[in-house]
This record gives sequence, C-alpha cells and structure tokens, in this order.
Amino acid sequence: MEAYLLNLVILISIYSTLAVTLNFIMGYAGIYSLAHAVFFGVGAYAGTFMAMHFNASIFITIPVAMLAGAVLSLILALPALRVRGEYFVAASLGLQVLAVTIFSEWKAVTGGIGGLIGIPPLDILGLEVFKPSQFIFVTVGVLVIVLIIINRLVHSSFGRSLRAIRDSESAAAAFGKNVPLIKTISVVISSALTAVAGVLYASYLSFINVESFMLDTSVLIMAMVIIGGTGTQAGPIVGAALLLILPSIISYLDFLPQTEIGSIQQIIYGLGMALLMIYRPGGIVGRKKQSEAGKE
Amino acid sequence: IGFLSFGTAAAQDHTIGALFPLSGPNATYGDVFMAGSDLAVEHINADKMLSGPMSIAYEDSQGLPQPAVVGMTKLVNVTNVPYVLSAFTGVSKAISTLGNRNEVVAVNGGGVGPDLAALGEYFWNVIPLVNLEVRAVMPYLIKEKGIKRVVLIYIDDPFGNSILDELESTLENAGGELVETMSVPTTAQQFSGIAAKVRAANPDAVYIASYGAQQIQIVKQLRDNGVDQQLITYSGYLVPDALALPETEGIIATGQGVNYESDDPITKRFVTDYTAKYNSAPTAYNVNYYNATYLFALLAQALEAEGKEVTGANLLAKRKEIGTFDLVGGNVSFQENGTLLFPIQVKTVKNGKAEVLDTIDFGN
Amino acid sequence: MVSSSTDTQEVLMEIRNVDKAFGGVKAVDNVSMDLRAGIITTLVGPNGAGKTTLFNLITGELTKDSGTIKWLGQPINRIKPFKAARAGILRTFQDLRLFNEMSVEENVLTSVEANSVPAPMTKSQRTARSEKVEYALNRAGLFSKRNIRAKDLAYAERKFLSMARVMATDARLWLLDEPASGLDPNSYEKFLEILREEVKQGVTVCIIEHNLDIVIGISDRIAFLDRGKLLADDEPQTVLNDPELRAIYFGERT
Amino acid sequence: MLALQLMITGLQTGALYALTAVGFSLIFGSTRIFHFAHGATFIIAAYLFYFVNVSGFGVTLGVIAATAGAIVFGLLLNRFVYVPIQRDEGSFFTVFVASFGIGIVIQNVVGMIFGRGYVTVQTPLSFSVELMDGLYVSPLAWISMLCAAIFFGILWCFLKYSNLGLSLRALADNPDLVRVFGLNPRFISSCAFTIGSILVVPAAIISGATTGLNPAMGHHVMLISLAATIVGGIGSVAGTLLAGLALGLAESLALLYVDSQWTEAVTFAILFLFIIVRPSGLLGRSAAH
Amino acid sequence: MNNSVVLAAQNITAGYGGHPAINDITVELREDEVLCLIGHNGAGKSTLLKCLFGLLASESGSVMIDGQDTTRESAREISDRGVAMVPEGRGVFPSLSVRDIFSLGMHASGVPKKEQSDRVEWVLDILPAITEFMNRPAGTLSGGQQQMVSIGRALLNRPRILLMDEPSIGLAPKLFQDLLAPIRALQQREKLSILLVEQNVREALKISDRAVVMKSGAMIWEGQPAELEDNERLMELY
Ligand SMILES: Nc1ncnc2c1ncn2[C@@H]1O[C@H](COP(=O)(O)OP(=O)(O)OP(=O)(O)O)[C@@H](O)[C@H]1O
Ligand SMILES: Nc1ncnc2c1ncn2[C@@H]1O[C@H](COP(=O)(O)OP(=O)(O)OP(=O)(O)O)[C@@H](O)[C@H]1O
Ligand SMILES: [Mg+2]
Ligand SMILES: [Mg+2]
Repeated sequence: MEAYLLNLVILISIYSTLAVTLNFIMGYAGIYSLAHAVFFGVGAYAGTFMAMHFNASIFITIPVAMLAGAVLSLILALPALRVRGEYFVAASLGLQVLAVTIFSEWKAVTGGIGGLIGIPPLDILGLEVFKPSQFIFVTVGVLVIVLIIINRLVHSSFGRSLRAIRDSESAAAAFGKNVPLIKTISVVISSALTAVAGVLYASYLSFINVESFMLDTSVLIMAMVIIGGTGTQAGPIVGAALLLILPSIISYLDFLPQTEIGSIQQIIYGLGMALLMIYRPGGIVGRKKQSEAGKE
Repeated sequence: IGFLSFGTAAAQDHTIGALFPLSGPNATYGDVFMAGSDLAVEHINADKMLSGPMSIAYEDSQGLPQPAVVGMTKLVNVTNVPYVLSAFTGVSKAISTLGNRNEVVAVNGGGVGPDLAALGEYFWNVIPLVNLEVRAVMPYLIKEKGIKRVVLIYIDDPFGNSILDELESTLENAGGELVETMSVPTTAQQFSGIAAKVRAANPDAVYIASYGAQQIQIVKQLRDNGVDQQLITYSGYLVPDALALPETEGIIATGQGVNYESDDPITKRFVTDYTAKYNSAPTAYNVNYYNATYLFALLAQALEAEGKEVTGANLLAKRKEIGTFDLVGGNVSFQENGTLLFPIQVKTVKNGKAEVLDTIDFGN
Repeated sequence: MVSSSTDTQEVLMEIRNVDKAFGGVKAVDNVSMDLRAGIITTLVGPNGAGKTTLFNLITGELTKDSGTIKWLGQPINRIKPFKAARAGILRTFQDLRLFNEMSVEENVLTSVEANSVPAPMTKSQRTARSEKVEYALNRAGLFSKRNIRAKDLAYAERKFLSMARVMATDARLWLLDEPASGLDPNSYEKFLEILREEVKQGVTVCIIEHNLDIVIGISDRIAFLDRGKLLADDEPQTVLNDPELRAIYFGERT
Repeated sequence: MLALQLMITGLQTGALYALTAVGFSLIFGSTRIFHFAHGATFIIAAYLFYFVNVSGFGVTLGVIAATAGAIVFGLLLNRFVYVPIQRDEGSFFTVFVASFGIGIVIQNVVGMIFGRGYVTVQTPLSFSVELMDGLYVSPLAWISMLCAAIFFGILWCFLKYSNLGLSLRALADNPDLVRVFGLNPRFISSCAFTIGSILVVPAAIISGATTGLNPAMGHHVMLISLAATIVGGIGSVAGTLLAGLALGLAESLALLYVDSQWTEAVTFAILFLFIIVRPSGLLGRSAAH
Repeated sequence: MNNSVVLAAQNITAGYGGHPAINDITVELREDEVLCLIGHNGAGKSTLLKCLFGLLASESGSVMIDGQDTTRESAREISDRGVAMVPEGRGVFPSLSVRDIFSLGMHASGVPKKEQSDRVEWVLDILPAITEFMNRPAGTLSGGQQQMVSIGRALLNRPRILLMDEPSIGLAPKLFQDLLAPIRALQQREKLSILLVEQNVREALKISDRAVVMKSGAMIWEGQPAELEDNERLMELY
C-alpha cells in the first residue's frame, strides 16, 4: 500500500508540475495552449537522449531538456503573438498533432510508437535514483521549485504585465508593455519548466512512447488546471491530484464489471468535467458561481 | 501484506501478476487470455503442485504501454510478484525494463512482434513470433502459387516495422520482390487512397500487417476499391469478426500450429477441461497463457524441491537449467533468447472457415 | 490666424502633414499642429472627424500614410505603442480598456511599471512607486476601493480609474479620449478639478471632448477637426465664436 | 491516373469533412460555443442509423432516427450544459472542458452499448465501379458529393433569405444586444444547433458505410471540423466548405508523396500556417486583434 | 395633460447578484410625452430601463404596459408591444454592416419586407449622416457614428414607446441637437412616448414634458423641466 501511495504521489507531483506551468500561461497570460504535452514530450525525449547516449546526470539532462523545450516553444510563441482566443487554441492544436506525428516518425530519437526502453535512472551527483521512496523527493522537490519560481514571477511586475495583456493587449501596450516580448518570455519559461517534468517522467517510468504526449494528455493537463481553478495557486495541484486519484478510487468499486470498468471510469470522468463546469465554472479552488438574474 | 511474502519454508502462497487489457478496445483479448491462465491455476492447485495455493493478481493494461507501466510498478512494488504474464507488443516492451531492473520475469503469450525476442534475460515468450510466420508463408506462396511481386501494407508501429524488415529479407532470399510498402497510422480507417496506390503498383499479392478492426477495414476497403489480388496476412487476423466478412474469402493467413489431437496427457487434459469449462474449442492464445502459467508452477515446484526461494532470479536460472518442458502442444524447448519454437501453419479461408494448406515445422 | 498667448509655450509635439485613410475614407487629412507644454489642448469636431484616429497615429497604434510627428524635437514616425508610452506619451481609450480582472490598485501599479522584464529595485524606488500609486488613487477618489476588481466598479469609478492609471505615471503628455463622457455634473466637476491641478503641476494634456461645458471650462486652446481636416487651432474664444465652426459643430449655444 | 483517383477519393472525403465542419462552424461562429461534442453528435447519428439498419427497419427510418437523434442531442446539450455555463461568465474554455467531457461520456456509452470495435454498415453502394481504365469510383462517392451540394444549396438560401444568417452573426457579436433588438438569443442558438446537428447526419451515415464506425472516431471528426473552420474563417459557411474540401483533397493527394501517417500532419500543418499567415481564414473577416 | 399611462413601473426593486440597484421605484410614462430621467452615475437609471424592457428580472414590483402586466415578459414580447430601446453604450453589432443592422432590427420587429426600404429612407431623413456609411461594418465607425446607428435602428421600428439610455454619449453637440429636434417633432406628430435618460441635462430638458430625478436607487423628485432649469435646484438634487 505504501509503495502504491508513493507511486501515486510521484505521478501527482509530476502532473502537478505540468499543470502549474500550464496555468502560468493560461491563467495569467491568457494563452490557452492545447500543446502542453508537446513540451512535456520534448523534455522527456531530450533528457532521455542525453541520458542514454551521453550522461544521465541531471545536471546534463535537465538543462538540455529545458533548452530544447525553450527553443521549441518559440514555434508556439509565433501564433501566440499574432492571434488570440480560439485561433490560438487551434494553432496549438495544430502544433500538437504535428508534434505527435514527428514523435511517432522520428524513430531514431523517439523510438516511434514502440517507444524507448531501458531509460537509465536519474543520476544525482553519482547517486542513482529510481526507487519510488527516493524518487518522490526529486519530483516533489522539483514541484516546489517550480511553484516558487512561478509564484515569484506572478507576483512580480512581470506577472502583472501578463495579466494586463490578458485583459487588454492594446491598453497594456499603451502603458509601455512590450507585448510580444512578454508573451514570448512567458511561453519560453513555461515550456522550459514543463520539459523538466518530462525528464523526471521518463526516468521514473524507464519507458516512454508517443502515447504519453498526445492530445489527450494536453487536454488532461488543461482539465486539471480548469477543474482545479484557472489562475489560482493551489488549483492546478488540486486538479492534478483529483484527476489522478479518481481512476484509483473507481477501480476500488468492486461491483462494477471488470471489462466495463474502463468505460465507467471514463464516463464518470467526462460527467465530472461537465458537471463541475456547470456548477463551479471557476474550478474547485476558484470563485463560486455568481449568477446574474436575467430573463430568457 | 508485506511480511507474508517473506515467510520461508513450508506452506507458501504463490501469487503471480498479469497485465492484461481488461478495459478499452482490446478488453475482449483480456478475457481470452484469462480463460487460459485461470484454467492453469485450477489444474495447478488441484494437483497441489506447489506447497501453497497459487493465484494471479490481474492488473489492467488497457493494451497500452502507459497504464501497463503503472500496473507493473504496482505488481513489482506492492504485490511483490516474481513472475508476470504480459500481452501485446507495446505493453511488453514498456514493462521489460522494470522487469529486468527488479529481477521479475515477464512472459508474453500474445504479442508477436519480433523485437520481443530481445528484451533481456527476464523477458520470455511462449509464442512463436511473427518473423517465423513470414518466413513460413512467403517461400510457400512463391513456390506453390507463383507469387513474386508483393505489396506490403503495414501499421506504423514496432510490429509493423518488424514485418517490413522480415518481409524484405525473406522475399529477397526466396526470389520474390517487395514492389511497394505503405504504412498506415494506428488510428487510420480510410484506405481507399491506399487501395488506389495498390492498384497502381499492380502486384501479385498484398501482405497486410495490422491488428483487429483496422486489419478488417483494410481488407474490406481494398476489395471495395477494386483490388482483387491475393491477400496475405498473419495469425492475428483469423478472428470470428474477420471470418464473417465476405471479403475475407480466399485470404491466406498463417498461425501457430498446435496439435490439439496430440496424445500427451497435458494437452488432452487441457483440451477436455477447456471445452468443458468454456463450452468452446481452445485457441492458440488460451494455450499460450495456460502454458505460461503452468511453466511458473513447474519452475517453482523445482525450486521448492531444492528449498530455494521463488524469486525472479531463481526462476530464470531454473528455466535455463531445465531448458525443455512438457507443455500443451508437446515437449517444447526454449531458444537461447527466451523464446519458444512452435510449428507454423499456412491456412486459407473457404466458406468462412480456415483450412490448413500446409504446416511448416522449424524443428525443435 | 491671430497670434495668441498660448503660442509662446514650448512645443512638445510637432505634427506635420499627417495623413491616414481607411479604404476610401480619409480619416486624417494633412493635419499639422503643435501640442504645447503645460496647457490643455482640446480636440473637438463632429463624429467621425478623425480625433481618435489622430491619437492612434501619435501613439503608433495605427501607422500613418504620410507626414511626420516629432516628440521633444525627435521624429517618432515608426514608434510602437509601448515605446511611445516609455517616451512619456500616455493615453486613455474611448472604451476605457481597463485591466478588468485586476484590482484597482494593480491597474494603477501596472501602468507605472513600464518595464517588460522585472528589474531589481532599490528600497527608495519601491517607496517612490507606491507613493505614486497611492497619490493617484487618492486623487481619483478610489483609495478605499483599491482592492476591488476593476470590472466591479461603477461607471464613473471606471472612468476615474482610467484617469488614475495615467496620473500615477511620469508621462509628460496625456492624450485623453472622451474621459468625461457620461459623467454626471458632480463627477465631471471633480474631474475638471483634477485635470486643472495636474496641468498646474506641469503635465500637458490633449483631450477629446464633446461636452461643451467641459470644453469651455478647461480649454487653453482648441483644435477643430472636421472630416479629417484641421479647420482651426487657436484660443478658445476665437474658435467658439467662429460662425462657420459653430454651424458645423456647436449648434446654437455657446 | 493515380492522381485523378486520389482526387476523387479526396473529394469524397472532403465533401464529408465539409458537411461536418460547416455544422461546427455554424454553431461556433454564432454562439461562440466551442462545441467539441460535435464529434459526439456524429457518433450518435452514425450509430443510430447503424442500429436501425441492422435491426432491419430500413434506410428511411434509419435516416429519420439519425437526424432526430442528432438534433435532440444538440438541443439538449445546449439547453442543459451550455446555457447554464454561459449564464455565468461563460468563458470559452469552461464550455470547452464541459463539451469535451460530454464527448467522452458519449464515446464510452456508445462503446458499452454497441461495442468498442469497428462496425460497418453493409451496402452494395460501397463497391466501386471501374469508370475508365484504373479509375474506380463507388456510388457512395457520388452520393457524398451530391449530398454536400444539396445541403449547402439549401443552407445557403436559408441563411440568405431568412435573416437567420444575420441573426447568427449578430449573436456572435453581442448576445445581450440581440435581446435589445427584440430577438430571442436562445431561439437563435437553438437554430444554430439544429442546423449544425443536421449537417453531420449525411456525413455520419456515409462514413458508416465507407470507413466503418468506431465510438472513438468522433475525436478525429472534431479535429478536422475545427481545422476546416479555422482555415475557412470562423463563421464563414462558404469558407468552411472550401476548406473542408481542400483538407480532404490535401489528405488524399498527400499520399502521392508521403506515407499515410503523414496525412494528418499535412492537414494540421496547413492549419498552423494559415493561422500564422492568414488568421482570418480563406474567406473570413479580419480576426487578428 | 391628463393623458393615459402607457408604461408604468410599480414599486420595482431590482439589482445584480442580490444587491438592489433600484429600490421600490414607481414611475409612469404617459401617452404622448417625453419624460426625462436624470440622476448621478450609478443612481440606477439604466437598471430601471432594463427592467422596463424585460432585460432584467425585478425582485419585486411590477411593470405595466397599456395597463397589462408585463413584469414576466421577455424583451422580445415587450418589443412586440411597440416598445423600442436605445441601450447604453454601443448599440451595434461590429461585424454587421449598417444596412444589415437595420434589416435585422426590422426583421425582429416584424416589419414587412416591402415596407422596409421606405422605413430606411424615413430614418435617413432624420439622421442623414448615416447615408455615408450604410454599407460599412459598424465596427469601423467612429463612436458617435455608432450611436447614430443605434438610435436609427430603434426609430425604424416606429415604436409607440421609446426608451433611450444616454443617447448623447459620444455625440457632437450639434448632432445631438439636430437629433433631438426631429425626434421631438416625430414624437408630437405620432403620439410617441419617450423615456429619456440623460446626463446632458440642459439639452434634454428642452424637449421634455416632465422630469424625474433619481438618487441612489430611489426617486427623489418629480416635476416640470422648467423647475430644473436653474442650476442651483439641480445641483441640490444631485
Ligand atoms: N478601423 C477602421 N476602419 C475603417 N474606418 C475607420 C476605422 N477607424 C475609424 N474609421 C473611420 O475613420 C473616421 C474617423 O474616425 P475616428 O474614430 O477617428 O472619429 P472620431 O473623431 O474619434 O469620432 P467620435 O467623436 O465619433 O468618436 C470615421 O469616419 C470612421 O468611420
Ligand atoms: N451588470 C452589473 N453587475 C453588477 N452591478 C451593476 C451592473 N450594472 C450596474 N451595476 C450597479 O448598479 C448600480 C446602478 O447602475 P446603473 O447602471 O443603473 O446606473 P445609472 O444610473 O445608469 O448610471 P450611469 O449614469 O453611470 O449610467 C450601480 O451601483 C452599478 O455599479
Ligand atoms: Mg472617437
Ligand atoms: Mg446608465
């Protein structure tokens, strides 16, 4: 049981990192990306590539993954600078689908659908970390660091600039904000931090394939943010925990037929998403529903 | 739970793990696999082969690598099993590292991707891999049916890619020619464009390497769109859904040859009890997972006799030591890479039924 | 044109032969005028005269078809809005464009921070900044509401917030686009008072306004636009009494 | 000849894409509801037709059931999910997440009822006829194109002559103002959902016969619809129609040069480029802010 | 001047999210009069208008039109009773052309197709400036031009009762005067009843028959416009 919990907490902290970094651009900059899993994947592949071919030290894998994520995110910044709202969503969706194809086809680096096996454990100053009881410190530690970084950013003038841009781009520019630069920086930071989660994920599972970085994952991360509460501190973590624990809880419901359990799980998950949005559109941590009296 | 598994000597419970698709689109396979392994457990416990009762802890892999790894982590760290039944090429590859790292044996009886042969010491196969099937069918067709020019339609994953490799070399050696290859993504279902390209290539036969429903769609749409050449495929195709499709008529497929009429007591008991319990004839998959489970009991029995602990490492050592086992289908032996050899049958579909054309024995 | 007292002030911004057309519509047509330091220049003219468009051209929101604009003697022809702001030219919008989801205080704070990437600040800089914010909030009468979301403010308060955002900065030139429209007499009295105070302290204002009471109450100079053309740029009395302009714009009363 | 063959195949696929996409575009363009469950409407229509058909009630009843099912689903979803969410501040993404959730529910419910594997509507119409040497076209290809032509013709007239087109655009601009005009925004959005849902029906039925059905295929349908909507220009029926056809053609003709796993990438590369180079889409009004 | 009441608010209380913005308000608009409603920002004028037009549900009280209770009716039904409203702010759809906005407005109030072009002509007589930009998307018009279109659209319905919420915002003074004169003429000719909310008190009172002053959600004064002409009285009321 203990090992099981450890495993769950490790996954939750990795996904929380993803949700927190997505929330940074989504909740504060208003950049709704459906391509977050791409940077998760880029981090995982880049880190794995380094670990398998050069050196598994996190002081090599993590910086390289962050760099890869950051450089690639400039492609995402491109539409982010030009269009907003649904157009950006569609652009990020396009990027996501393209990336999945490339992840599947660039077999030399990604192993395609078959994936990469035998990913070495994390190497921290010569110490090989792969036991869940040790790994948990790394993932939770990374989450805390990411939280601190993002928290500082959000509460600095940079965070205010982001929110100002979200509310009115033209007014932000009229008050001296270099909108393209700020947007690009936020996307780059978010993607670089996301890539770190990718490295951890890959070495924890010791196996990755493209299925972990598909649109479903992007949507899952987005759902974590929205369900937890967009633009809140704790929301993304609550959302991540909830969505990862939910399947385990459902699998304890013994009376459900084995072969249908997956479907039932999915149905509950889908219904939960819809109901939550109806009754608590601001997310679990976010503000309550405030309805305005109106006719029709 | 923890300290129970550390109990030594005397009566000991034995739990092995299984990662089967229990939900999702491949859940029906899970049922098939379980039918085999459950029957084996019944027999083992009835025979009191082991000092204590044996059981299987099932985890849902959904047939996908990621949930499989999660399930494997649980089996290795929480349930503490020494031996895990695995299925599907992607799943097997995904969990193999965890198996090797934690010295837990994983045994595949469902996936046929050739790279399953190279997943390390702790990964075994009780099923002939598909390269054998290709190696069996192509020379036969070239010789018997005068087929020379072949087009390959393959799914773009490790399985499909390995068929591509195998077909290339086999055709070359046997004097045929691979005139065109077309890969399709795992999710595709629109194949009229592919059919057009097949017609343009004008081959003698088309080899189709995909799974389940997609495979059936490819066959149907090729026929719909004017491809009337010989279609060839492998063991994964001959499921009832496919046999029911009128377009399947005349297709050539290969499969693992199990002689259910064999006289040896293990096969006889399996066939009789299986038919009685499930009210239908067993398939190769049932056999394989029965064998995989039974193999554990044989090895554990030997270890217990020597007073050794039943761990993954000891199971591996024992398998290498014994080498040849009496399982359903006869006395079979493991190759060096941990894979069993089986004969391969070439079949064709007539009136919705598979008929054996030839059996190719690669010799034990 | 008769030379007048406001002609003697230093010229902050020099606008020369500026043109802008939207398709067939000449929104700004060969406009040349000066904005002089320390006074309030009011931009008046019928609807669609090109007043807002002129603001947009100055701040770089729109690019002009031709002409030059000089700011403190330097040409700023291809300036980007954020650079214009950093150079000391700030504006309000006809439709306010507040940072709706942010608090009143954050709205003001953000407008003071003109940097894109956070720069380290000394303690005294920090204090100076919060003093400015506090000053602007007090001036606009919003101090007690500083923690409320901008979108939850009442109409008049929103108007004052849009002023506070400008007031807190060190900008030398304010371009105000109908900042007082829709205000009740009480509120706009208050608004005029603020504006006069600030001008006394040295800012230069160019304001677009339709309310004649306000135009008369604050203008040091009036520039008159019609169909993109600058028809007059002079002392208030001269413009207000011009019969031709009255016929176009002011109606029977002055 | 291969190119010509692929072109016809592409047109057939494109016609179906266009029908589905225009439905989505109409709904999204007027209500700003990111109706991701449009894919679910497709599934519902397709499976209803399949079910009625295999139960032996014939094609006509099947079409009626599919149409009714699609409309009812669209309207119910609007009434019980989207309207309540929009009554609150109704952020674009809140609606998206809810809609996505509903999509998952439908996919799994259909899977539980009809099985998760593929099913096919058997019809001799899917069997191709050799038109000229090496050019095979199935009757369903003609039916698809004809359906698209007829439906767009009707839709075009409807939008043009009934003022509904104007109402839909007005609703997109400002729903509150629509009420000031004395129109009922709920009614207009119900119209959008009804028409949008009807438009998927032919595509759903024909797909059932050509490519077979699977509860998970709603996802793909949805992605293509979205791409066509953006490439065509949000709210532009003609643009979406063209974009749908173009995407179908691109997907098919891409086979001349690349393997089929790249075709989806081709579609979305087009989408991505369009957004960067021409965000307003083929025929859309200006979209960049 | 004892005309019958065409529109009445009786003891209306309404607001947003539980906070009443207007409290127990009673106002009557009589046939063939211009009633001017003034008050400071946030007094609740717009809120009252929204209640009268069925855009906002009141918490208590009732709305009567021609003696019939319309409290629960929607804007669509009230508009069918011959009421039109010029809303506060930009009353146009930015992506529609002016012509489309007009035809949508007429469609909504059921003006027959063949009558439509005459109606448009008629409105263009009152607001000739619109002629210049009939075919442009309303979003590209200047602030004041949009306001003209919004007023024009309300007039197109030939309402019996017209509710106007600060029509002068953004309009040049001359234009506003030029607009009020024909509206007044129209009102007198066609027995139109107008409820006019204005900050531009001076101009508004010139054409008003009666005035009401609101303060903080309540009615505090009612009387003849002339009484408000002197500023002191007005200032005192604000
Ligand atoms: N983006 C645009 N596209 C096309 N025409 C435009 C655009 N913006 C403004 N115009 C036109 O340019 C002219 C000047 O508009 P502008 O907004 O500058 O007027 P204004 O003087 O501010 O009027 P108002 O007092 O009514 O706000 C108007 O005729 C307007 O319709
Ligand atoms: N949508 C809304 N949500 C919440 N509060 C509102 C809303 N609209 C108005 N209010 C509040 O209701 C009160 C009355 O507002 P209303 O708009 O009716 O005033 P008004 O008299 O029209 O003022 P103005 O002259 O500024 O237009 C104000 O305190 C305002 O803040
Ligand atoms: Mg203007
Ligand atoms: Mg108001």
